Order: sequence, then structure tokens, then C-alpha cells
Amino acid sequence: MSAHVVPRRIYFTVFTLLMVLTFATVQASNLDLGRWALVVALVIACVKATMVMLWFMHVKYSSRLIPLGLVGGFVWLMLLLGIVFSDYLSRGWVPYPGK
Amino acid sequence: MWSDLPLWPDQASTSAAQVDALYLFLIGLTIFLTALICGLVTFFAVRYRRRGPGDPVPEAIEGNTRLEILWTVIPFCIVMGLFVWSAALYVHLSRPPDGAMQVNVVGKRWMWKLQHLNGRREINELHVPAGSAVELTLTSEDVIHSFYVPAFRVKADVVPGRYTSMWFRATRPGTYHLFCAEYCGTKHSGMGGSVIVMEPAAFQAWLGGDTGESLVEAGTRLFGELGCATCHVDAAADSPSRGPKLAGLWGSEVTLHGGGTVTADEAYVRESILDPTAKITEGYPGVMPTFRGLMNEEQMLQLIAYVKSRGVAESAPPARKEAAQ
Amino acid sequence: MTPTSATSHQGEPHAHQFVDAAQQAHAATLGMWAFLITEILFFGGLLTAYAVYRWMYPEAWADASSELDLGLGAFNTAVLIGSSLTMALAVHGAQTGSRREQISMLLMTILLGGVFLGVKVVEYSQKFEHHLVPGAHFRFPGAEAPHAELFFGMYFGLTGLHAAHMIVGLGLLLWLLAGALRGRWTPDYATPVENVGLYWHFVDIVWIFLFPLLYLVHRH
Amino acid sequence: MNRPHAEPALDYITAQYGVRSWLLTRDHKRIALLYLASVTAMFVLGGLFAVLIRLELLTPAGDLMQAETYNKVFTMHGIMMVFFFLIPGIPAVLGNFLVPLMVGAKDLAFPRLNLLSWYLYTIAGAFTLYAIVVGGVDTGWTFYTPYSTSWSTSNVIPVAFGIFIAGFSSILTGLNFIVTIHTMRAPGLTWFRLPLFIWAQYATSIIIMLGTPVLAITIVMLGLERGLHIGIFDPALGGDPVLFQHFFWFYSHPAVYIMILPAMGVMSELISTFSRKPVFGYPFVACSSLAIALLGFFVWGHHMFTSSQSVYAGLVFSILSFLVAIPSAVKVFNWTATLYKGSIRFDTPMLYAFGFIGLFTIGGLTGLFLACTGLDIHVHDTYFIVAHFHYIMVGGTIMAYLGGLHFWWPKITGKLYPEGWGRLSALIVFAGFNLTFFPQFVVGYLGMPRRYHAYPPEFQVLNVMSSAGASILGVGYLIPLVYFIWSMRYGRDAAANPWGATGLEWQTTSPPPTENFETVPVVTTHAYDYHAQAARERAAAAGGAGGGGGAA
Repeated sequence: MSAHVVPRRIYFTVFTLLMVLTFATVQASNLDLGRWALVVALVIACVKATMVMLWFMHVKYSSRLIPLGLVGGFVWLMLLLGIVFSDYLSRGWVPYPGK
Repeated sequence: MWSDLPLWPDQASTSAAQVDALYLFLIGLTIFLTALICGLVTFFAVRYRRRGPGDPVPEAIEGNTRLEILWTVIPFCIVMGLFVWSAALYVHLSRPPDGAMQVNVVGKRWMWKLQHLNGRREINELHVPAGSAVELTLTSEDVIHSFYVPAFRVKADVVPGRYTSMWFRATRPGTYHLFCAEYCGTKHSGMGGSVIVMEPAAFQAWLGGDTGESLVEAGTRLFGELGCATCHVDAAADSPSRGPKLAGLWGSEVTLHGGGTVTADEAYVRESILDPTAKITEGYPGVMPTFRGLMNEEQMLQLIAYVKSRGVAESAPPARKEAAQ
Repeated sequence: MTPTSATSHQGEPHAHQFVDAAQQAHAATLGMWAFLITEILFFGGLLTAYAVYRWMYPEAWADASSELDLGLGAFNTAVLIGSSLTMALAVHGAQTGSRREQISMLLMTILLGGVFLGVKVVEYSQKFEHHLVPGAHFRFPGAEAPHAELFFGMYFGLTGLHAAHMIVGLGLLLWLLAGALRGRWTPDYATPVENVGLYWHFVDIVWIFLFPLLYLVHRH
Repeated sequence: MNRPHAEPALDYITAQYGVRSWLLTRDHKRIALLYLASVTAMFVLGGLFAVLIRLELLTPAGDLMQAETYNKVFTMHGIMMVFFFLIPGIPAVLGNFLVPLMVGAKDLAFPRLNLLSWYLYTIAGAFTLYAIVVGGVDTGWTFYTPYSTSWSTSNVIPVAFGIFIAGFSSILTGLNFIVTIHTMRAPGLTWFRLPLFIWAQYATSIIIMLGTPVLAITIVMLGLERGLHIGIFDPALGGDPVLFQHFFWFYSHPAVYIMILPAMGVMSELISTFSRKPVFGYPFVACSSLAIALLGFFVWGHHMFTSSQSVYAGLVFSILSFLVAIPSAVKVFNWTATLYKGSIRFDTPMLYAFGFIGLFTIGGLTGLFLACTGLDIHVHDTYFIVAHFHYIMVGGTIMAYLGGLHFWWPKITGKLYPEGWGRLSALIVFAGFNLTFFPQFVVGYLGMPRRYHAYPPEFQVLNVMSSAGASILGVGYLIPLVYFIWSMRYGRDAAANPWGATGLEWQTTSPPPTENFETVPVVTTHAYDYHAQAARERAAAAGGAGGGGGAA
């Protein structure tokens, strides 16, 4: 129908970048980054996911409702994660008996 | 005749009166607002009732922003006040005072096993003296239970694999209900008993009446029987030992292998016995075997009592449990 | 979401409840996205459990993760990204009306999806042989065994759920292929291809997160 | 029905005959009726379990049934009522029927998914009933671990699987509503012209979409843990049983709003129609639905104040719980203000609406008791909680559901219910409800824990009062069940718009034709324009034509 036709060239470019990032994330895991290793891995994964969504899934060309809903979904997941962790992380804060 | 229809629970602890005060305030608020809403609804319904099919269509009133703001802001202020009040109470209830008398509680389907510091055991009954603070350390051998004494207005879930705590200061001698409040299976409603508050002198007499092995003594015995002493030796400061020293350990900040620190508390000691490699003290090899399955929760509490008895870290706040012993 | 009846005055086919085909396409796309948002939360629940236990037992996570075959994992990641590319090209074929492109790209996507699952089968059977499947036969050296078991529970939960989505996706692709062979997908009616594409890319995205979270925990 | 032609068109009920035409229908109105039948059956079943509970609690000793049986009975009561009646109740019955009508569409966006949703619900119900027949389940509807995963010997997995499937049924309904409301509104029907019932359904659908998947995955974890023992919730393997509570309440607290928000939507329609005034502060009522839906997600930890979660997390959950009370209060104030200078009628739906306001006010205010951390410690897991949520669920949701059913009954069936009986039963329900649940507040504060098969004798008088009230409440529910069925055959025919209401659903015939409207309606006014409605009525009376057509 009225869907936006994305040129093939863009698909191939995105694919190449995704492969490069996959290689990069494997390489990064071999470095000793300490606690930053997880952050680097997740940032790369987020970039890759965003690229898939924007071009492969045409979010870049869709109505604004869809990115809004998507961001909402991810924010909700972050809130689930964040609030659950707010419990776990603060459990140790209370002066425990005998401390 | 009212003895058949109680409307108010016994007030038998210092916090009971505080909880009841908040409760009474809320009842007042509820009555006031319910009466206001229901009164207005009734008044409008009668005053503006439709008298017949020929009644004109009333003028449309779309709303009033000032009113909306008013009835958003006023409830907001009320609930924030309630938050502060109840939060203060909550923090008070969750922080045992220094020097509280210690009792260990283990929940097991469907009974409560309690042990005083001097070793005196009880099942489904808890004797406490009036007037002094009592702190319970609770854990479970199977599912989640909840230790609930309505007359004291206190409750704490009892979670397997973890220690929870609660405290109260009983005020009036008497016998009060002890319930399990978290559903735990078939005989959940039978998992109860009583809390018996006694005059301090009577309590001392009761406590001393049947002393077996005290908690620390039992812990010391276990420490030897399980062979812990072969590695955890308190030799001279510089001589090597395979396990961390226990003297002065309790309450100290332990530096861990791989960075980070942990406070030596019940949870840490328990974890170190069950999962020794989970948190390895800096400078020691992670060679300790697990003791999972080799002891029950009561013995674990005895071992913890022993570790506590080996001395509190100098940096820690003044110990309070030694006083009770 | 296929047109069942009613050819309206405008001429383009659409189901009776819609005013026109544009409304139908809009509704179908929105519906698919809404479904994918529920999927975020579905996987998200398990990922939250994963995060909690990874935070509690970092050492066990590092030890257990190194038992996974990084080579196979990375290979599968590349395969799945490739299948996303071919899927996107299949959608391109539907939108431009090229049946050839549709058929060849759908076949490629199915093939790559099959390769991914095949590799998964190899990995799973290795885990069985090495006693790394949680349960009575679980064996893991060292005192971290119980927590490593938790890791493998998460591993099988997450990858199993992902594989189940892949299998559903393969079924949908076969259905698309059958339609493409009969020439059902045209620029006027590409929504089914687009929607299955969205689903397939979503499954790819899930894997993009699972790969570093499961295979690259602590490797240096 | 052999009259040849002349009649304009057949309605959706008479359009087709035969079992097949019902079981394979894609008409949202017929699916609503299928849901009505199955939801009512589940309600009756859940009610029977409630009868058994109240009979057992007449005496302090557990003498009517074994403790094990009692535990299964209250578990099944909870599961039936929560997952198979309250959650699907208003959305799947009234929502299914009304959403397309109110937005001026011919059907929902995905009629086949809608039918699938009913089948999933039915399959889920069948699983659960199967589990009851082969021995029941005794974990409580909350399935707390590790009891449900490692200790209970009852049929946890079949029931949990049933709930898992019911979750997908609910997701499909929510998805359908969201897409329909976004894409299929009639020309001129802007967001702020939508009826508040639609706003409520929209907010509910958002909760369903964001919350239900987490329940589904939680059940998957529960099943994996119980079946394969992978350790997620088992402390022996390092799992945390309290994590289950986080997951469970992440869905199940918002689920409370899945139950109450649609009821609030019904309330707005009832109050407005029977006082012939637009809902006071429409944008505030509409946005408060969204505020409740979104804020309601972040208060789940108030179910866990005593669970050993951290004190700080408890305080955060407490303050958020207080905040979510405000939009609910705003709604109540606005409904009350709507009555001001209205033209108020006391038909059965309005009596239920009055009942709702009173009971919901009490239910909501007692919710404040529970948000108070320090006080919740005492009342948590006692009958105080039981009383509180029954005031919301039964006093709120069921009152609104019954009110809505009476209100739209003429539209759904084309028949009028007997008004006298209707008013009588509304009063009986109100009285019976209060006698049942008010004593539970008292006995809860006295310290009686919930899920107790036997209890200390001093609680008996209050429990007897509660059981007595339950019998009255039961009668109150039976009367409408009888006269609704009776009216389908013997009731007087209903006009297109018997209440003089403004919604688009009243602009078509009663019952509506299969495609809802003969011509696509065009909307030019806001949702509650009673002057325009009066003008239409005058025009219809003058022209003598049928009441159909657009709201021009």
C-alpha cells in the first residue's frame, strides 16, 4: 500500500554495520574492561537493536505512534528492572542486627 | 454481652498504641470523607430529582478547573501527611533498639521453634518479659511463613534462606495470640500458639528454670564437631591460617577477593558456610567446602551465635546482644 | 488480517469492518506493533530474573558462561542477522511486486532460520552430554555449582523461549512462501509480509541481546 | 418471524440461526454474548466456592471440611473470580459489545482474533475446571513460592497453565481495543469527544498489554521451577522466593486496575445519563484513567511491606501508592459534582451507580490504611485486606458491572428488564454486601489472618454476621440472573434509546444490526450533549421517522 519502500542499498549497509558491530562486541569481550564490559556489550546491543528497528522494521518511516509505543515498552521494562533492583540494592542499607 | 463481640484488639506493646493512633486518625478521615461524599450524593439526588418526563434538560456544566485543582491538591497534602506519619512508624518498627533481648525463631510447617540465648527452647510459645525490648531473628526451613502477634501490632515474613528480624516491647503481662499470617499449606491455620508476657522477675525464674546448653555453647560444640577449627585458627597475627580469623570479625567490613566489601552479619556468615566461594575474603584461598545439608537452620543460628561471641569489630557500634546474655 | 469479503466502492479489497484498505493496513501494522510490545515485556520478565541473579552471583555467571561455545554463538548471531537482511529484502520484493525476489528471499530466510535452529540443537546436545542441563544430572566443578545451575536454567529458559519464537516464525515464513508462490503478495497487499517481517526482526533483536548476555559474560 | 419484508433490517441476533452461527461468529456483539454466558458461569462457580467458605467460617472449629479441602476452596474462589470473572468481566462483555458501537465502527479491528480470544478463555477455563475435578489446587490465587513450586502436592501446573492461556485471551482483547480506538473512530470523533467508557477501556488495554506478558512469563518460570527444578525461586540453589512476589505483583497489582478502570468507565456513563448532564471535568476524568493505568504499575511493592523487601523500597512503594489514590479521588469528586443541578432519575442502573460511589469511597479510603507502611504491618494478610479488596472488587467492579448490564440490556437484547425487581435487587445487593464485608474490617483489625480454616472463638460473632450477609448477597445476585433470562423471552420490547442517552450506541436500533449502523455516523458534538439529544428526540417526534441516523 502506501508503505515506504526502502532502497536495497540501505538494507545492505545496515547489514554490514550489524556484522561489524557483532565482531566488535566479541572483540570487546576479550579486553579486560572490568565492570564496563557489561556496559559496552549492552551499548553495542542497543545500537544494533536500534538499527534493526529503524531500517529493517521501517520505524524511521512510520507514524510517530509506533516509536512512542516502542519507547514506552522499553521504558516499562527498564522500570520493572529498576524498581526490582531498588529493592535488592537497598536491602543492605538497613543497619542489620549486630552490625 | 460485648465479650462475645470484641471490636478492638488488646494493646500489649509500646508500638500498639502508636499504630492504633494512626488507625484512629484514618478511621476519622474515612468517616468524614464518606459522610461528605454520601451526604452530597444524597442531597443532590433528592434536590435535583427528575419530577417528570417534561423536565427541561439541565444546563450543561462542563467543569471548573479551580475546583479540580482544589480537590487534587487537598488529597495530595493529606496523603503526604499520612506518608510521613506512617513512614516514621515503619522505620521505628523496623529498627530494633540497642540491647534488645535476642530470640531465634525457626518456622517449619506447621510449628514455630524458638530458642532463647541461654539455650532454653520453646515450641509454639514465646515467653517474654514485660518492659524490655525483644528482638526476634527469624528464618524458615521450608516455605514462607509470617510471624504475627496482633496484640503487639507486629508481623514479619519468615523466608527460607534468609534472616528477617522484628522487635517489640511488651507492656502488659498476659497471654496473646501468635499466628502464622502467610499461607503455608494444609495446616496453616493451626500454625499458631501464644506469646506469654511475664513480669520480669517471673520471666527470669522461668528462663533459668531449665537451662540446657546455651546458644554459644552449642555453637562452640558444633564448631569443633564440624572441624571448623582446623582452618579458622586465631594464631598470632602474622602466622598464616587457611581461613579468616573469627575474633573481631562480627560487624566488621570484610574486604573481598576481586574487590568490594561486605559487612559480616547473619546473612554473610550464613552464606559463607553454605556457599563458601561466593564471597572469598581477600588474601585467603577459596578452599572451604560447603556445609550445605550438614546442618539445620537451628544449628546455623547456633554457629552464628558462636561467631558473634568471638567478638565484635572495634569499629562497630556498641554491641547490644552481649548485654542480654 | 487477510481480506475476507467486501470489495468496497474504491475497488481495493479489504475486510468488511474497515472503511477502506488504507485503514485496514494501518490497523494491521499497529496491531502487530502492539503485539511486539507485549513481547518486549514477555522476554523482559525473564531478563529481569537473569539480571537479579547475575548481580547476586557474578562469579558463577562468569564460570558457567565460559562453558558455552562462543564460536557457535557468534556464528548463529551472524546467521540470524543475515536472515533479517533476507527478510527485509523479501518485504522489499512484496512492496515492489517482484515475485522472484519474494520467493528467493523467503527461501533464504527459511534456510538461515533452519541453520540457526540446527546449531542450537548441536549446542543443546553438547550441554546434555556435559551434564549442564539443570536437574538431577547436573554436574559442575567447584563450589559454585548451585548458582551455575541457575545460570543454565536461565540459559535454557531464554534460548528455549527464543527458539520457540523462531519455530513459530518459520511456520509463518512457510505460509508466506506458499502465498508468494501463488502470487498473493502485491504492492497493494503486502501487509502480511511486512508483519511477519516485523516479527522476524523482533526475534532477531531478542537474540542481539541474548548473545552478549549469555555468551560474553566474563571472558578476558 | 415470518413477516416477509417491510421491517428495515434484521438485527444481529436474528440475522443468523443455529449453534454454528454462534460458535463461528465474528460479530463483536455475538462474541460479547458468548463471553457473557461463560463469564456468568464462572461467576456462579466462584460464588459457590464463596458459599462453601462462608459456611465453613460459621464456626471457629474447622468442622465442615478438611483443612486441605478448605484451602482448595478459597484458592479456587480466588482464581475463578479474579482471572475468569473480574478481569474479563467488563472489558470482554460490555467492552466487546460497546467499543465498536461507541466509536461508530462496524466491528473491532480483528474480529477473528476476538473470537480466538473467547476460545482461549474457554480453553483456559476448561483447564482450570479439569484441575478442580482431578483434585484442585491449594496454593492460594497468589501462587507464592516456594510453596507452589516445591511443597504443594496439588495440581499447580494445570491451573497455572489455564491462567497463562487466559492471559493471552486478555491480551488479544486489549490489543483489539487499542487498535480499534486508534484507527476506527467515526468521522469527527476526536479523542476528547470519546465517551469516558472508551477512555477507561483504552487505559485498561494499556495495562493489559504491558502487564499481562509479565504474568505469562512468571507462570512459565513457575512451571519450569516446579517441573524441572531449575532453581529460580528455590533458596537451596540460590534463588530468591521473594523475586516471585515482585513479578507476580508487577502484573497482579495493575490487574486490580484492569478490574476497576472499566467499572469507572461504566460509572461515568451511568451518572451522566441519569442526571442528563455531561460528566463534570471530562478531561480530568479521562486523564485520571491514564494516570491510574500508568502510576498503578509502580505501587506493587505495597503487597510486600512485610515480605523482607528493603525498608527503602517499602517507603518508595508507599509514597507511590498514596499518589495513585489521588486520580481515583478526583473521579469520585467529579461524579458527585456531575449530580449538581442535574435532572436525576432513580432507575436500577443509577441505584447501582450510587452504591458504587459509597462502597468505592470506603474501599478506596481503606486502601490508604494499607499504603500506610507502619499500619500495613499489622493488617497485612488479615481479613482487613480481604474486606478492603472486596469493597473495591465486589462493591466497585461488580456493582458497576451489574449497573452497566442493566443500562445496556435494552440495547443488547432489545428487551426491557422488570424495573421493580431491578431496584429491589439493587437494594438487596447493597445491604447484603455491607453486612458481608464490613464485619471483616473489624475482625481483620482484631488480627484474624486470611486463609484460616479454623480461628479462635472470639472472632465468631463477626464471622457469623459476614456469613449471614453473604446469604443475602447471594439472593441479590440470583434475582437479576432470573429476570434477565426471563426478560429475553418475555420482556417488553425496548426502544432504540430508552434512557435518552447520548452515546452513538443509542443512535442505532435495539438490538443493533450486524454492521451496527445503517450509515456511518458523523460526530459533531462532545460525548454528553443532552441538548442535542433532546433536539433529536423532538425532531424524531415531529418527523415521526425512526430514531436511527447520524448525530448531525
